[in-house]
Amino acid sequence: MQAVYLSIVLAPLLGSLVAGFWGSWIGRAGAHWVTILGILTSFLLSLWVLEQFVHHHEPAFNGTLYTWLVSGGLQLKVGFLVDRLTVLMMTVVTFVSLMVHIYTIGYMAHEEGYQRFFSYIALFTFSMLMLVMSNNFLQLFFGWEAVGLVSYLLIGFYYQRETAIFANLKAFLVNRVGDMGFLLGIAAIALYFGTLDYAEVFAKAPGLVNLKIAFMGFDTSLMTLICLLLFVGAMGKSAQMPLHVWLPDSMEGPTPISALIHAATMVTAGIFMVARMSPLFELSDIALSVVMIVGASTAFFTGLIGVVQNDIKRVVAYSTLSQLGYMVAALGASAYAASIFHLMTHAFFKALLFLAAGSVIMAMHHEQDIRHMGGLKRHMPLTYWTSLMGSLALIGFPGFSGFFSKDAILEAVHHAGVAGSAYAYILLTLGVFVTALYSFRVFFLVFHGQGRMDPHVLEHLHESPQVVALPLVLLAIPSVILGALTIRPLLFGDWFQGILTVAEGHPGLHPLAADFHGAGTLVWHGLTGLPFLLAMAGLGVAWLVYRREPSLADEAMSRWNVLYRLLERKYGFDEFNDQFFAAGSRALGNRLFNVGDRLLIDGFCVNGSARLVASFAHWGRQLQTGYLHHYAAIMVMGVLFLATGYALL
Amino acid sequence: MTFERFLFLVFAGFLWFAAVMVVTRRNPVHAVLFLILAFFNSAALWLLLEAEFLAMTLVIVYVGAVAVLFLFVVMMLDIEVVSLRTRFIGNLPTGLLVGGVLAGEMYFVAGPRYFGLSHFSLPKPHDVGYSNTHALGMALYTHHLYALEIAAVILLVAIVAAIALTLRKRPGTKYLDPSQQVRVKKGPDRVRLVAMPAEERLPLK
Amino acid sequence: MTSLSDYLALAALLFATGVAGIFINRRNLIILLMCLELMLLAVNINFVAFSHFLQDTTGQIFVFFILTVAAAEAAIGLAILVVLFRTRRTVDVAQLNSLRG
Amino acid sequence: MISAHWPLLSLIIWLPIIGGVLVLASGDQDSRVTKWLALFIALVTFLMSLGLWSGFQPGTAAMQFVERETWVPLFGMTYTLGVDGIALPLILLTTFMTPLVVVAGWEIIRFRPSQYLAAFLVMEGLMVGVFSALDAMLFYVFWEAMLIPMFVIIGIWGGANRVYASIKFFIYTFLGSVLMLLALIYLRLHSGSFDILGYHAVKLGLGEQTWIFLAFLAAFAVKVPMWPVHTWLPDAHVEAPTGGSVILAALMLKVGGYGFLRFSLPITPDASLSLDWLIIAMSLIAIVYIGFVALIQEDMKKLIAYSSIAHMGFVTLGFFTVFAIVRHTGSSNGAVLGMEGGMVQMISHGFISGALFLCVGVLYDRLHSRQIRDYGGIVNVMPVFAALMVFFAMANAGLPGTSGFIGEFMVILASFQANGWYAFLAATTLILGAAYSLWMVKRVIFGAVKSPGVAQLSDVNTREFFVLGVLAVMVLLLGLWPAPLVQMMDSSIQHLIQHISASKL
Amino acid sequence: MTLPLIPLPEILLLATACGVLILDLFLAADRQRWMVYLLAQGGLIAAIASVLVFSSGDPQGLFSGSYIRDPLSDLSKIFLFLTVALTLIYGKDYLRQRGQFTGEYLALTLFATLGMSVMASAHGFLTLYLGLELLALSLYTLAALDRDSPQAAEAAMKYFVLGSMASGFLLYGISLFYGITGSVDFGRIAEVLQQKPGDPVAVFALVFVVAGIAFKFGAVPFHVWVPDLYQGTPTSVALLVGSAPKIAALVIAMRVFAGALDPLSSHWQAMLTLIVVLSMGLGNLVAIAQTHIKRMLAYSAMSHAGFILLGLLTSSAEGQGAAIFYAVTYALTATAAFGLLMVLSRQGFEVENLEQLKGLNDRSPWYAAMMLLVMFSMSGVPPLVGFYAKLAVLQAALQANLMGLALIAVLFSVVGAYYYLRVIKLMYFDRDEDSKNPVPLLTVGSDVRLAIGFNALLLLVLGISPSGLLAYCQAAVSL
Repeated sequence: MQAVYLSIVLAPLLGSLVAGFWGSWIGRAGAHWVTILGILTSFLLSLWVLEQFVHHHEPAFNGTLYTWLVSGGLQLKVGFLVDRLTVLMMTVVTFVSLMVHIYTIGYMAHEEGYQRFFSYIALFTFSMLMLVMSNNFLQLFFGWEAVGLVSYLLIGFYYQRETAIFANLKAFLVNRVGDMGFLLGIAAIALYFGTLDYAEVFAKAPGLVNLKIAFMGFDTSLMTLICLLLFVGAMGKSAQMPLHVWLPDSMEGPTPISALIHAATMVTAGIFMVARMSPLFELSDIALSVVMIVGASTAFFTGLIGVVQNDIKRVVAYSTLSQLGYMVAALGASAYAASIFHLMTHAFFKALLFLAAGSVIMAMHHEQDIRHMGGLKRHMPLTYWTSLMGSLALIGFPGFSGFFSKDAILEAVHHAGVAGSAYAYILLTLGVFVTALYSFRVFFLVFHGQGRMDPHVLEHLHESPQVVALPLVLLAIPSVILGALTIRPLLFGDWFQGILTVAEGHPGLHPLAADFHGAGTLVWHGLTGLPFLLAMAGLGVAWLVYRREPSLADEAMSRWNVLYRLLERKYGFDEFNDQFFAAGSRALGNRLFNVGDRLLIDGFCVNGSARLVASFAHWGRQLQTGYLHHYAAIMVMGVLFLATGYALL
Repeated sequence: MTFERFLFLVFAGFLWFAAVMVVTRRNPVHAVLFLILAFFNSAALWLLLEAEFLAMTLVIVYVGAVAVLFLFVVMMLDIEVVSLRTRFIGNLPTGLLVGGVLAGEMYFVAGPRYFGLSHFSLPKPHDVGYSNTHALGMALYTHHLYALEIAAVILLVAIVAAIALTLRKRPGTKYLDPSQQVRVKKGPDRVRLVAMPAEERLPLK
Repeated sequence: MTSLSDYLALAALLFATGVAGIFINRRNLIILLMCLELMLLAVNINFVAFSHFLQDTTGQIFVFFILTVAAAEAAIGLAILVVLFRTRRTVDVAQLNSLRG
Repeated sequence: MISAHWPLLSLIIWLPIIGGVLVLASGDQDSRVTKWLALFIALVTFLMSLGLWSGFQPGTAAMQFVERETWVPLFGMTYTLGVDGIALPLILLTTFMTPLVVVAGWEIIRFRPSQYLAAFLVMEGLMVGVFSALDAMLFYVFWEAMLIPMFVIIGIWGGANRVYASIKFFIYTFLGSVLMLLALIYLRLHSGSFDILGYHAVKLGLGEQTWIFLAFLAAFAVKVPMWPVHTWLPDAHVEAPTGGSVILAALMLKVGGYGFLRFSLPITPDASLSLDWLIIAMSLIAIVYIGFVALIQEDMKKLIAYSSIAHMGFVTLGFFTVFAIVRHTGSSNGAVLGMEGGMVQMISHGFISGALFLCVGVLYDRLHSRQIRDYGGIVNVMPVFAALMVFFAMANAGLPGTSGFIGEFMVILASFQANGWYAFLAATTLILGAAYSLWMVKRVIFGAVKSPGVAQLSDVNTREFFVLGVLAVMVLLLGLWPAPLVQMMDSSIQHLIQHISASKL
Repeated sequence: MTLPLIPLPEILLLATACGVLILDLFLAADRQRWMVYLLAQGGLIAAIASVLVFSSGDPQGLFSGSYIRDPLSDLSKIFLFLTVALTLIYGKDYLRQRGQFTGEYLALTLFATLGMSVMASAHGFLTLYLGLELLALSLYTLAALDRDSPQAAEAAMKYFVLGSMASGFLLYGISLFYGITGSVDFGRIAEVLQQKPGDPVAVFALVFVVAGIAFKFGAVPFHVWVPDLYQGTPTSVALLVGSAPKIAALVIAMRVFAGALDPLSSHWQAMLTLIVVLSMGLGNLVAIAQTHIKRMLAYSAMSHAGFILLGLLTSSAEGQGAAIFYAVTYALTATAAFGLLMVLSRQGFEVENLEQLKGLNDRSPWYAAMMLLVMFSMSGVPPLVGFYAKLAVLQAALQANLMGLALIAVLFSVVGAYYYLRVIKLMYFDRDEDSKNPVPLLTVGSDVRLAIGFNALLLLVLGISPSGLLAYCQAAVSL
């Protein structure tokens, strides 16, 4: 099996290297063929592995490729851990990636840097696979940073755009804040566990549960510390408040990567990581509580921002933030499976939404402002229908895949016992309304009503080409049906048996399991549930305000001006970061440089001592007056001094 | 107070007086003359110390040669005394202070505290037949032969130096060289009379 | 009785006078050279006095050589003085400061 | 096959020095001959150093390839050379970088190429000498002699303010080293000879150790350079020619770190123990403070220079957390991790900072400016170069998979074992390092073409691509598989830690 | 061997000097001067040879003990003569250009050498004084020999007055020592003083002796003559004053302090400590402010004198060996420095201001490289010999527990490095923009170039392998 796993990982890398280094030689077609071939290989092999796991009960693979480093008793290795969680992720990643590859052929058809783009996304796939297939923290961190790198490169793909290269820097730096916590978490693990291997760490974890340590002046439990530090990393990568600010800006990248990286896969790495670390997180209620509160807050508040955004991609981006918040909240509720489940469904429908948005953007000649769109239903039926399916999945319309996962999350949070679960439940539930509101706001503004675009664009409106349409269709299918198909094994079956741990005291998904009687029943129940009502309300409000009475929007805007402004400014996170962190760092740097280095060290100490020496020198020079009698006086004084000081006293 | 003591005080007093005058005179000629006085007094003191040979040498060499050399140079250089009459008083206090301190310290050490009679009793006077010159000569040409040789070299250096520094052949100076006069031969060396017109005739315009 | 210390004290006074003369005197280099002679004279008195009181001729021998050297020194000093006067037309100590710093 | 009986170390030291003199003598009439000669010498030296590697026994901490000749018996000075796992990587780094520097200056240096190349070759020999000397005075002679070529390199081929920089560089380092000289002499008087290994064994009181430690600190801290004696470095770098910067950053700073391992720690373990807070504080300040300072630099070289200081802060942090780790965890495992981390950081920094300076050099050769504001949108006209520079900037920011990550990672892991604060402050480099590296990349590489000057730039030529490419491969190779490097030094580091754990009192 | 031939070096020198004087009388024109020049050089070489021939380990006294030949005198004489020989080589073309390459110059140089030689072998205050004066008088004259130069005359006058004053001090001290010991012989003085430990008169007398000897070193505060003399006299004379006499002065200092006045060692150590600190401090500091290169070298000479005296004041065999090594190598270094200045001075044009060295590397890289070596050697950077000199002294100082002094010494040598570097900076880093068409360099013979190269490279060779000379110096003082 090792060879298979290795092939899964290396095939995209190979494609990436070929497209990257020999891109101009193999040409545009060559580049997309070679990378798609690589991804396809990965995908097919992943499917095969999945099949092995599903039907042949293939045991989990945990093996070492090579020893990276041995130092100070710490064995750092590169290796694979392939279990059912991994294989699920592998399949999702390679599938979405494959779709995006295909879609890109159409989307990027007229862009510069075609080969470069394919090389990047293939490299991304490689990195993501390394991340999910890792069997130790070090390699996890490798993949973690590598996907960050590719994300950086892809956000800044349009490097001539000032906003793009600002956004990629911002994304990288905000991620680095998370990474710092992550790295410290790894350091803590290395110190107290003496190893970075998952299996060994998990095995040792229960023994250390009561260990209290002092860290930076705080007395804390080791597990809480480790989990919180690791979660800081997850907050960065999965864009949880307050480290979420990079994700909306990352929409500066081409739409396919927004779908792949900033919606479906990379941003879920944090979710994956926490789920993978469930044996650790389960040992700290405080950590779980924090996770849940952060997730719920993100889910609700970022969703609200989405309501006032006008850029089609940004709306989807805020929706991604919000959905990531759902997943994180589920983690906090120990509903790891629900979280992963939502991760999976979300990957499909969010990728679908992004790709559909991309399709719209292509048709609109790279216009992204929804206020300039409208009535696209006529011109782009396929996009319209797939978008509708994606939106319904997103708002959790019963029957669509999103419904199952979101419902499970809400229920799990509802039953969760850790502190803050009530708060989380309220926010998440309200979030359902918000989700529906912004989703259908965009939907109506884009596809319905009068076209608000300029006539020139209107003339050329047409449905996207087939390479673009194909992925939309292929993604729409799982968006609709996958939830119903997989809910039983994933949530209530034994798929994650032994992988996702839930501690004794934590309800997790157990209360739901008791009520679970199949997907159909669930849908039926869903239709009467509060979330559905809220979703419908949201949909209705959207219809009312944006379809029926557009004037209401302006009225609401003026009535709740304060709120609107707050949302418009995204709660001021960006301003705060700019003013405090960015400008503050520069000011601090300037101060340290000018006052510390230049004035004190160089000016005062270095040049000051030089000046002191020089002034002594000039003073000493004055002694040599040129007058013989002064010279004689100096000599006599010398004798007198010696005589007085040494001979007589 | 013995007569010897009296003589000491007289000579010492004059010696110091002369020294002070040397230092303070504005006119260098006066200063040289006081220097000669100082040498004489010093020679007299040395006689009291039974250093007859040196006393004589001092008079002959110093008064006879060195002081005269000074005088000669003073005269030769013809320095304007008046122009040098400035900036004296201002330096006097410093000079007196430093000189006084120096003298005081030297007296403190070289005075009666360590070199009084209790430490160095008066030596017995020499016999009548004792010749200071003989004694010095014996020492000089035996033990101190090497020093004598070096002293000779020093004098040679002084000669060379004085000549090298002061002997100048001014390019404009005209002087006769008898050896060349003698060597003049018939022919080109001799004066020839050349006939030439007394006045050159200027062309008239 | 004239003790050794009397002679030594006289020499000290003379020496100090000579030394003080060197830097009191800012007018005339010739007098400066004479001050040097006074210093040497003082040293000579020391030697002669010691020689007498120690009953040892070495001191006198030393004086003999000092006299010789001092004579040579005076000759050279005066020669330098002449050179100096020729090039600068002055023997004023206070004007002898073109080299300084 | 190189025989084991050859005086290999001597050859590696003296071949470049004598070769340098030959290059100097070859003059500037035909600079092609000069250059090829210099390159040939540098390559041969590198090949010989590979022989050193192949013959090296990694399993032992003992000195290998030892050569011992009498030199100045009166002073107890001997010509003793030898390498262990600490010195060998640094020697290899030196011999590896020098040919690259020679190639990098190939067409750039038109002014007196023979003197330029000779200075570098001599420098190489002297540096290998520093790393392999086992006699303190021999070490000192090499150490000080290094100043001469470097001084000349900065002073002759440097920029506008080169004189100030070169003199500052010289005086700073000279001041540090003369204090060390006193310490070395003092030790000789106690141990009877200048043998460094003898120094390690000599017993010293705490007071003596403290003074000696401080004297060593003065020398090594300046070279590393540690805050607050770092300000010569940015000046020197800004003014030095590209090759000079590369040698300075990639190699010369390392002698400071090496000095700590060879002298400070083993000779004065108790003083190191009692003063480790000082070094740690200085290191952490270097990491954080300098990180902020680097952020606002307008001059690319200055920025990289400051980043060098911050990165070297990890080296000293790794070396001196050992005591705190042992105290805190009761085991020397973490100490080994930290110290090896410091070593790895030195090697990695050699590649990365060298590469970054070469990158700046590539730009400088074209536009004759190092100011960030004069650039922008380089990627539009120099895509290959841009890719390389982004790669090195990422490595500088400590991206996993590049060599820049390993050292920082190991040191952070180790310092966590000493104190959470250490690790926290050290880990800020993840943010700061990325901030200054990538902000520079943003302003220089990305964006629209900023000026007509930039628009005319041509991409790297084969020579430049080769040099940068080789370094990129090394950075990547080391990043992906550092185990051989660590294994090379492991025994020596273990031995060192064992040695310093024992009190000398 | 027969005893009377022991002072053969002195005899040869004197004979040569007289021969030069006589031969010079019969020379018709300046272009025949090479004959006396060769004679002088021959005399020096013969003197070196004679030293080597008669050298042996045991000390030998002569002339009632006023003359001594021991390894120290042999060593110092060899280097004295060697330095003077180099001086003559360097000065030849320089002086000839200025019309000062006369027989008197050669004769007086030889007399000065004789004086130093006498000092080196002096074993009593009388011989010491005479040797000192022979040297001093010759140097006064040489300094003034450029009779048309007002500066030279001024410098010579200052040198003369201050020098005479210093010998007055020295003599006063000697007279007191004579008074309390009844002898002027070093050995006898030491014996008597041993009986009177801490005699206040002796200590007082010591002050004057220290002043007189420190003057010869040009150590602060008896340094005042040095800068003016270096600046005012022709470079050839400055070279003669600045190099060899340091060795001679050290030898007499060793014989007086470590020999005759050894019972007073704690006292002269204390005094020398002050002098050492002042010399290093003032010399190094004030040198920084100089723009005139010879003045700068003068101040640097003070700082080196400080180092030499530091070696001496350790009053250990190591320290004395270090001091003599320092003095010898410094003499060689200074010779090279001044030699280069002479070679670099152009026709009718002295290298005076530091600025004139600008861009030397462009004009003549070879000389620039030689100057570089000299400057780095002076600043004590390995692998040049100046480093070992400092190392030896510092080592001795630490051995004698003089940590504070050693610290001061190294700190001031860092300060000192600055002005040496400035010279290198001017030569290498600066371009000579002013002179578009520079005056051609002085045309010097290949012998001069060869000698300069030999001299400067010797600094490097001794720097790489100082062992032999060090051992020689150490052996010379260990007896």
